[in-house]
Amino acid sequence: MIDFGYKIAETRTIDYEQFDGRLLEFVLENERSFVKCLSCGGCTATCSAGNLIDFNIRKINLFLRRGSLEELSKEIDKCMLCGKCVLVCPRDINIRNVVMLIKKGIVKFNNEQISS
Amino acid sequence: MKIDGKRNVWHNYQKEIADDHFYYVRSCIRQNFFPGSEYFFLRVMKEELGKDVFDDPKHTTCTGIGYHSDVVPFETIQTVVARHFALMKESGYKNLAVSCVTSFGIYSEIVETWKEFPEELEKIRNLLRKATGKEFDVPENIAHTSDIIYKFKGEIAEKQQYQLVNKITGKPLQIVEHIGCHYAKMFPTKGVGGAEFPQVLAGMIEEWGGEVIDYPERRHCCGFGFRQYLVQANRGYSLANSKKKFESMAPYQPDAIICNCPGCTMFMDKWQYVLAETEGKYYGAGKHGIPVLTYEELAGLVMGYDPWDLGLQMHQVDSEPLLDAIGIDYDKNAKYDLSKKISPKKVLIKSELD
Amino acid sequence: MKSIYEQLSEDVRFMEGIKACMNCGVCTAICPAAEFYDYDPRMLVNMVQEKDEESLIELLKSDMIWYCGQCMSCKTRCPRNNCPGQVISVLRKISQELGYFTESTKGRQQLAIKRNIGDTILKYGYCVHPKILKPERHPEQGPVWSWVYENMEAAYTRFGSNLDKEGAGTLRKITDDILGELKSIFDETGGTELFELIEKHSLKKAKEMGLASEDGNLDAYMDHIQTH
Amino acid sequence: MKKTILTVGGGLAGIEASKTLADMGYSVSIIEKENDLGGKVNQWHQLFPDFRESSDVQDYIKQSTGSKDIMVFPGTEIASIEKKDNGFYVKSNKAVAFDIDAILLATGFEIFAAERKEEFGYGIYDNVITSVDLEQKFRKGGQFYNAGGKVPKRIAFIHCVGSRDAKTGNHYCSKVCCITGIKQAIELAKLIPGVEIFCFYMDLRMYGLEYEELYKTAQEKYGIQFIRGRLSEASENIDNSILIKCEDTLSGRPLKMNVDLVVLLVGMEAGEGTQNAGTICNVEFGSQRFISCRDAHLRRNLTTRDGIFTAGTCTGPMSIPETLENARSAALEIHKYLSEK
Repeated sequence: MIDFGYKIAETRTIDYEQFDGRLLEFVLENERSFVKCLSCGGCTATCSAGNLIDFNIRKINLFLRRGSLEELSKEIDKCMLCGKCVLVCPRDINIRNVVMLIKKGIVKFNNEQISS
Repeated sequence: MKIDGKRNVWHNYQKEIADDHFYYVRSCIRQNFFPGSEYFFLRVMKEELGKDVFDDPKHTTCTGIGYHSDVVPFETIQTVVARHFALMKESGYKNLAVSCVTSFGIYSEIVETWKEFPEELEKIRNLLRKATGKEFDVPENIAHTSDIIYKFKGEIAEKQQYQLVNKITGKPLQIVEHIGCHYAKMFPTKGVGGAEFPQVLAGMIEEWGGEVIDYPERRHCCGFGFRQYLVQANRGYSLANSKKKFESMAPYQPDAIICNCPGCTMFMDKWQYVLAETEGKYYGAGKHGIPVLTYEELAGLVMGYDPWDLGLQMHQVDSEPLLDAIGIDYDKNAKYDLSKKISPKKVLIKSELD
Repeated sequence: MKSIYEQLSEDVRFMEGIKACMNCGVCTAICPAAEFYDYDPRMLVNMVQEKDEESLIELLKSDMIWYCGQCMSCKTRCPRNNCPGQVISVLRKISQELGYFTESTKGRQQLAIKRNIGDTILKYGYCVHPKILKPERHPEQGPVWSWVYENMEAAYTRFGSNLDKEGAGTLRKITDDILGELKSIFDETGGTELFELIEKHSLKKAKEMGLASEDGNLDAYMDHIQTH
Repeated sequence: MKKTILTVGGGLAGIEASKTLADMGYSVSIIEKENDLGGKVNQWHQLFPDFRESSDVQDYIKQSTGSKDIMVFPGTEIASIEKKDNGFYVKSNKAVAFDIDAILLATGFEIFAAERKEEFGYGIYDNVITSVDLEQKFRKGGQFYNAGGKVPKRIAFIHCVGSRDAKTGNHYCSKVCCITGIKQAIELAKLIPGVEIFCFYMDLRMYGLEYEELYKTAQEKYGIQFIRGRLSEASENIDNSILIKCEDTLSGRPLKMNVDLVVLLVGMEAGEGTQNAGTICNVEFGSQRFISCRDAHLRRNLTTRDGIFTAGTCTGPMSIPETLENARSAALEIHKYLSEK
């Protein structure tokens, strides 16, 4: 094959048609309050971990809703589970529980994938 | 899709295009890769339409590719453009015919800048005077050469030998038109049909019997991206953008892609070749790509010019499937015969063949 | 000493290209570069309008300003009549003037463009000439281009060209007096100065990177920047 | 003898102000260029934020014009105006003319013509409709289909169409579209079980009481999703569904999505009626082509000309309750003016 000296660029666009909603569904089934997230960033501002390292807890909602599961798995482990975000959330979302559910969900779906 | 909606948009963007007496400026890419198109444009204007077009040997590049890849300063390109205007003035022309979409965008941008910032115009007058001693006037009319073909599409139709119709099925050919970003995206009113639903090529295609495909990525850039192609390491960007378009148009099974901009014509052609080589992808029927033509080549074909005189053999993707679909009578063996000369007149007159 | 923002503001294109951005993202939505590079024109414009000197310097030294393909699709759509593509042109200009462009991988590529396109303009009067398009450097041009390249004279004659000859026609020779006028324009308007700046800063960088020969030959550097 | 007022425009504002004036003992003539009174409200289905039937408001309006002190002239427009004694002499496009003491401009707004946002393909792509078209679909009732005869599985609402947009010349926020979008999204969610609905917004301007609450309900109860990004372009797929592109600005990445229906939340514009009437009356306009208030805080119903007043959306976007309040306040201003004369 001819070596053209470069590779075709990969797209960065979120293609909603590729979205796998299973993890989102699992989280919402068990913590319905998360549906109310406004993306206001109050959680990020107060986040203990986010004040020390490159971590934006607001974005976990986006990762979940856009199907960016790889990024989500990486990000979610940075949470210290201190729960300060729950105190400031203007929509009374139990963010701490959301984090727990995401962790649980990732394990669950990874296991399902392995067994199937 | 409601075609009337498009016609309403088109109605709102009918620019003024001069009727005669053009000063012609060539394109770096078109003359390199599609010299037959520039040759044909002058020929049809003079011989078929009886127009006065001045092909001045003194003009040069506008430096647009250098400007958009940031090695030519804005003052420099403005002054080079001003020099072209000075040459027009010297030779008594007021209407500019531009063979390149990048140049056309440059001319539009510069003239608009001068309107908005008159001090910039004065600065350039001084710079040109200092550099060359020349004086210039801003042209009265600036048209891309496709605008001019668009304007005379009816006259061309009167001389038409072939319809853009599938010879076997009798159905209109399905054609993708690609406008080139710098034609109207910067200044929608400078383009026939505007930026969102440009009519310049669609008008020709419809007039000559074909049908235009409106596919989802129609407005997307071919991916030239200037420095994104000029530097080898960046070409994956250029390729990926063209591929995005091919994937989007493929379900409509286009018979051809007609381009406005010389750069796009080259990339839509060459990237199909690269995708075939690297991914085994063919976007046309069988092991063919989708033929990519300039609008001059399309006009030449419908008027009955010999495809090999027009230079269709300079495209990497074979144009034969299109020629066969139209039912053009051409010599298959003459494609790469460089001993042939351009015929002094059209060789194939349908009425003579019948 | 003028701040970066002041330097940017002196260019009319900058004044036209950025008024106030409301971060709506229509530019990024259809930007070909935003799709294929880690790049977001909205964020770039927002960063510029914050006017922070330190982050502007960092921006001018980064790859971020070199991803735009100058298609100007952003201009058509912006609801505030901004044009990120034009803002980019001015950022690139200042990055080159201050020598910051050699700090980034993509910025360093400017030498290749200067030598391939810039020098061709002054040599042939056009940005491109068949003689500089060597098939081995351009495999994407395919077998057809090799055929044209190898039969250059005959091929261009076949299509009515006037290759390298005096008079009118495609690819005609641009005579020395006209090339002289072009050079004179480049001298008067800062074009020549920019060429020299690009060469000067690139040489410096090439030495730093150990990619320049004793006599200042930059072939190794050129090879490097064209493939990185 | 009773003092007389000419109300130009028989929409909500004109009628409410006229009714209030008639109740206070004035004699009012209403001229309306259309044949029916009521204006735009006749086109709506249910009203935000409580899903009240718009017919309630229409009925209220109909009752208002029953007074013997209100004369209605349908199909009539203002043609010229001159100062006469202490009042005005106004000619119309018909054989009728008016000798009056004060003029009330209540010429309302026009709906932004969505064709002008060419990149959204309204009027070209069958499955791109406006919020006004959607109200009409709701009024028709029955099973909900898109243009291809399909029950939509995914629908996108596009905020700020013709508002906050220098390209259309409309720099202002039309303010009622955000809540209209949420109201309509909920109506669709009720009509089509399981439908996925996305709202593409830049800011959600839930300025009224119960508006923010409805936004929350939309998320909580109906699963409506909100993506912060302005629509950049819509194009048609081969199956007539629509491909939309925006930036998911909170993620900082471009996003594309196929939808079965796109609803453009079209804004309010100062229409031709306002332009014509205002120009004939020689009052000043603001930069956005609405009629200028003499004092934007303290004298909202006074134009720059004595004896000429405004009510309703000819001075800027308003909701229905705001329009009604503004109209009643106009009546009081006119009363004050005529009493002091």
